Amino acid sequence: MIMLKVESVTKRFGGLVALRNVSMSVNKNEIFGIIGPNGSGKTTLFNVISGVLRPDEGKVIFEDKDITHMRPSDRVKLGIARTFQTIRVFPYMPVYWNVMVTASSVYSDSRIAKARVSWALIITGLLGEAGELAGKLTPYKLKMLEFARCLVANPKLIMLDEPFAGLSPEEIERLISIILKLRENGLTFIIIEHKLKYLMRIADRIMALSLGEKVAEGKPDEVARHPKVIEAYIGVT
Amino acid sequence: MEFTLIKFIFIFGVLHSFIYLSFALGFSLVFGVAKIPYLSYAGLYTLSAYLMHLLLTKAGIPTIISAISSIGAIGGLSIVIGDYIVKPSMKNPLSIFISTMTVSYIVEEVFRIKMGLTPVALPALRGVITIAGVPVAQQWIAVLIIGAVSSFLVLIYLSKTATGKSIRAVAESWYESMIIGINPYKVFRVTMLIAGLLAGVASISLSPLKAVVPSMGWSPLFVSFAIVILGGMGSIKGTVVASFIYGFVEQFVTWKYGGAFASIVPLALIVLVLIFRPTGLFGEKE
Amino acid sequence: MSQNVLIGVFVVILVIVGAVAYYAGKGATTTVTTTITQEKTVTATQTQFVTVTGTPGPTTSPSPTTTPSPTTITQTVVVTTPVEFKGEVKVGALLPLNLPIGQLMLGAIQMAADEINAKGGVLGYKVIVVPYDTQWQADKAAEGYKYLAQQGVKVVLGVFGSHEALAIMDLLALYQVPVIASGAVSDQLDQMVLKNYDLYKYWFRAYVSATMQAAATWDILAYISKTFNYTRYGWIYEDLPWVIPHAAYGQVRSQQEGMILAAAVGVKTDITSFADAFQKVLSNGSQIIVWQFSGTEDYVFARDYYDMQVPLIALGGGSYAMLDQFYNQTGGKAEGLICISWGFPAPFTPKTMEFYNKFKQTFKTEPIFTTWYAYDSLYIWANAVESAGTFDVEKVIPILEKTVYVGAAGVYEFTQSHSAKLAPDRIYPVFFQWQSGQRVVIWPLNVVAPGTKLLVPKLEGGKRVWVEVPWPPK
Amino acid sequence: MFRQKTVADKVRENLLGIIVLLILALLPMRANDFLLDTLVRTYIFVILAVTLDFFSGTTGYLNLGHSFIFGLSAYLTGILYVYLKIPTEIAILGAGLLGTFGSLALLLPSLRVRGVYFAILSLLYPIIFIGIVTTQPFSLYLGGEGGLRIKQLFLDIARKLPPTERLAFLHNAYYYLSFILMVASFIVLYKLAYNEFGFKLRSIGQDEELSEAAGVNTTNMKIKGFLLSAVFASYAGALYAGMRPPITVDFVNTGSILLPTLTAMIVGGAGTIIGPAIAAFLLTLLYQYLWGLVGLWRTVAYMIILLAFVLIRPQGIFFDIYLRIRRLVDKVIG
Repeated sequence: MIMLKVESVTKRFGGLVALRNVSMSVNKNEIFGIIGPNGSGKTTLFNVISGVLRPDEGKVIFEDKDITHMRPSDRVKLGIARTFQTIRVFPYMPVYWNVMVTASSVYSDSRIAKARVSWALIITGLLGEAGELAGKLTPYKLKMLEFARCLVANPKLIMLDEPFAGLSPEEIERLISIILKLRENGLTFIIIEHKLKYLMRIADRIMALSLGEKVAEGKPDEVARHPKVIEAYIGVT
Repeated sequence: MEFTLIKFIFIFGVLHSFIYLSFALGFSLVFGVAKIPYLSYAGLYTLSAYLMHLLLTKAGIPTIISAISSIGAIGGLSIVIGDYIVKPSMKNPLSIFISTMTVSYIVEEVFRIKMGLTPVALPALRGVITIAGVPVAQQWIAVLIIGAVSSFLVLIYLSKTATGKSIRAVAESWYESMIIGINPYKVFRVTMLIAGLLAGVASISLSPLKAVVPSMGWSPLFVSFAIVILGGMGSIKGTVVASFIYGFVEQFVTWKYGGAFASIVPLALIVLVLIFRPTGLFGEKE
Repeated sequence: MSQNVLIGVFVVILVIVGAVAYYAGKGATTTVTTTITQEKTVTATQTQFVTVTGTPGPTTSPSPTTTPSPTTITQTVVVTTPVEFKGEVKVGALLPLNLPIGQLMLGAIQMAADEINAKGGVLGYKVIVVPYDTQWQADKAAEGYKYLAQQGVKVVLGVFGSHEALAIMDLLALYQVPVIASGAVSDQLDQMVLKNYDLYKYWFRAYVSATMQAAATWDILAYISKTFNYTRYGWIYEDLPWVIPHAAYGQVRSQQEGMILAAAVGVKTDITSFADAFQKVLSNGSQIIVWQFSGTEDYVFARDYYDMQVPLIALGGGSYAMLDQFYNQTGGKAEGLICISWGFPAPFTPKTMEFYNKFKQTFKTEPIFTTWYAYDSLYIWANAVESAGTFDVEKVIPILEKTVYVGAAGVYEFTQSHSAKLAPDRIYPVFFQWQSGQRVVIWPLNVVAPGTKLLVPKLEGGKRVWVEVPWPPK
Repeated sequence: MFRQKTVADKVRENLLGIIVLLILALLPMRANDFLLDTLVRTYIFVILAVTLDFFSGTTGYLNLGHSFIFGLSAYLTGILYVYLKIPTEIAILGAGLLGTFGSLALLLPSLRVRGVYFAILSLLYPIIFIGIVTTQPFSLYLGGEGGLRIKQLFLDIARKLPPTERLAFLHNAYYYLSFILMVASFIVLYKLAYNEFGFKLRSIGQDEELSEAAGVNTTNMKIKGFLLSAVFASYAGALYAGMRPPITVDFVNTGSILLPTLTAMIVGGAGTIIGPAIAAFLLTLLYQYLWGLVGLWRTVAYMIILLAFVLIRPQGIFFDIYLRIRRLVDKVIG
């Protein structure tokens, strides 16, 4: 069944068109990859889906509910969690509270929230740093922190913006294993990634954007072979 | 009657606009460039007036020289304040409110204790000239000219010279300017100097219009705040436009509804403007 | 590191406080007497403060202000004139010492205290002035009154602001320390005394109420208007609450005098131009101008009065227009202005010039208006106590009510509402006109010097010329 | 991390605070009236500092209109008493509530205006308020020259008492009222500031967009946080108006109300609640007693000291000192 539907979304910044009439649909429990060169509108699409930006035209539908004009925070409560391309945390707050802020706004019962937080911290291996200021963490831990923040929101859909960027192969493997495990437990992922060889491995379907337009969608290998994609990606893969 | 009304509003609108421009501009530079509320401005404003008075009476230096020297002194002092009071407290933007404010209070109190018993008056041009049937004191004209010239010079400086351009670059974005190789602190000091000089000029040209009292610095400060916010931080153009809007609105209200409301209405106006344009008239959007 | 920082902080604080205190103490010797009393307080209180902190017994008052600051100064006086005192009696001075007027009034009170002590004090007790700084705030004034009462002062002087007075009114009956205010012109106070005598009988005002101030201004306004058949007057006033009584009184009196308020223009304290005010007044056909300010508007007013060549008599009052240096400060533009002055250097009473000269050579400035009354207020109380033969409030008050005291500012006699009586032979303001740098008294008529001329402006070809009219007119 | 705390733990943790509060609570037995008076004002400023810090220190929305809230409810008290003939005791209760809602006028811009713009915008509110209050015709109804005169709190009761007890009664009543309000506001806001609520506010202060994307309804939180800070501030205003009539513009005055508060917040360490509380307490007393030390030079000395504080520790010094002392105490009691 379809979980998220984006219907012919257009987003303009002044003169320049960041997204032109993009449509996509993500099925439940699949890993959906988005590729494309820089400035192709991937992140803009994320912002539209997560509600940071409002589209000029088109709709965003999540589980048959139109959420185009919903606050980001309400979307989180619906189960859409995301990370940012450049790592963003609350630097002057302890790791625990970075995660707890989200948990406590999703769960009204603080005991459940706390339990959920400790669960997320264990999965991401941050339990040790729970008390430290987030600003002091290493890049990998920071990514994990962002990831944990997604997890505590009891998400149905997790959107990762370049999760593998700046990580060593081992760290990437660790992250992938976590993602796959979570996917087994029924979560859905949308992943923006430049490191195609990893994305190809885990993604079920991939959409390619170029200059704000959808150029291809389908199975990873099909998309990889698609001429437009290669043209757009000259020298990238 | 209506015609005289318009005539008066126009003439005094222009006069006041230039007054406001002359002290809002310097403030706008600091506020826009370093993004710091430079509350010492009030202190500098008061200090330069008293300094000139002391030079005149105690040292008996001729008017022009004492005026210039006090302006220069204030400019230097402004740099010192920037280096030893503003910069150390930059770690926490909130602290700048306090550290710069203390300077103003210290100046005010010292003069209140030492020579606050009665106001002092600076020498003014006594003559009167008539513009379109409206008598205007020559001091007003002096203020107009000085304000216009100093503002003009500053604007030229900002738009033509390299340092001036860099100031505006910093005003746009502190970090990017650092990337393209401008040293923000050098720019910052230049800005402080200009701000100090402008404060001195404004004070010394304006004080003869009224009496010199220790607390004279605050209302220019507040007006500058209002104008800079109305025009939009870091936008020199905004400041110029805003000070004219402020001047004319204030004069209009004064003539139409009396001076009592003249100090309220422009501020209320600014509240409205900000609610509809959260970054002022010419301020850049986040 | 931060350890050192924190230690550093406290060292810095101590150094700074010490330095400031030391400097203040040193500066005192060179500066004028009030400051001496002030700064001597410093040295005195420091020790006091130390002892207090040293033995933190809450029973001993924690406030370093406790030290009766002026002891030092009075002692110095005592040294010169050996007088045997039975003991000490404290009087409070509740003043906004952050304002010039407050400092001047404190100086005047201190001056009176020194003189009294030099003559042997009150009932043989040495008078000690305990100042308290209200910072021009009502709440601090209330605290100050309680504090002074606690210090055992027998009377509280000063009380300049109406809001300060209203803040302490309800405390009077609780503490039963009388107040002889100089200032605090609000008519509410008089009402209260009349309405509820038992609660508020401790309140006296050695000055007049706002209505009486207005009345005095109206007397001369009416007289001049009658003389020159003016019927329309323009009112330029500082739009702050204190003028409200004047407006109210003006409405009533103008009907009695058959005059019409042609234009009323309110201005703010930080005004830069009176062009609009004069324009309105003139365009509404006013024949005479009344002006009332409390700030520094005087200077701007005088300037524009000349620049606009306003061809109307302008009478009224400000804070500084009555001072001797005003004429020169405005570069002679004050010519022709008629100003009210609630104390004036002219031999009205034997004490007037004596006080004026002494005050001026001490403070290098003239006594501003309520300064005169602050000086007298201590004498009024001292005399009442002397004739009562006791400090007991209940005995002193009846005597105060009957008192007729000849002071520096005039002759004091308290009305039903415990306010000084306004009359040419009691307390009455002087109106003078600036004539080529001289202050020529023109009102009240009984003190006008023979051969006085009144300058009346007249328009001749756009220029204003002054026509000399013999005064008082036949 | 989730171990339930025993009562003993709690006592040990808060030993310092408990001791201090006990001392303050027992003070009236020994202290003289003047000290009590000073402390009453001090407590009011502690409340103001804590409330300002709770909203501005955490969310970074610098509310320079705090004195507007304070003065608004003070004036409302006066209006209720003078024009609706409501006795002071009840007027205070009403005015606190009305003032809280009135303060929303100040908040609503904050939903769009950010950063320094909000600071200046909020600063305009008290200035405009003063302008209106002192200008005819409004000044006719809002107190005229002496300010709005209301009957002091509990004055009637005091007058019924025998003369010997009156003063003691009034002083203790005022002292404990302000003391209780201070303690209540401090405890409530302190607790909130260090649980989910407070950290949500902090998250807004550190990255508003992220905080929204992380599931915090920022608008909602800002309103809640502001109202919480406003309710205590306006009750402080109403209470102080009841204790120190008449009501004048001093209640709104930026110089006399906002300045000490803001200073306390910054020197105390913004967002820490307890730092500003300590700072407000000490600085108010310092200013009071500097008079005895340096007389007329008090303001100068005070400002120099502030400058020293800020230059040495821009992040606020009193919180660090507090932590230090607290660690010491913890060591002592093991």
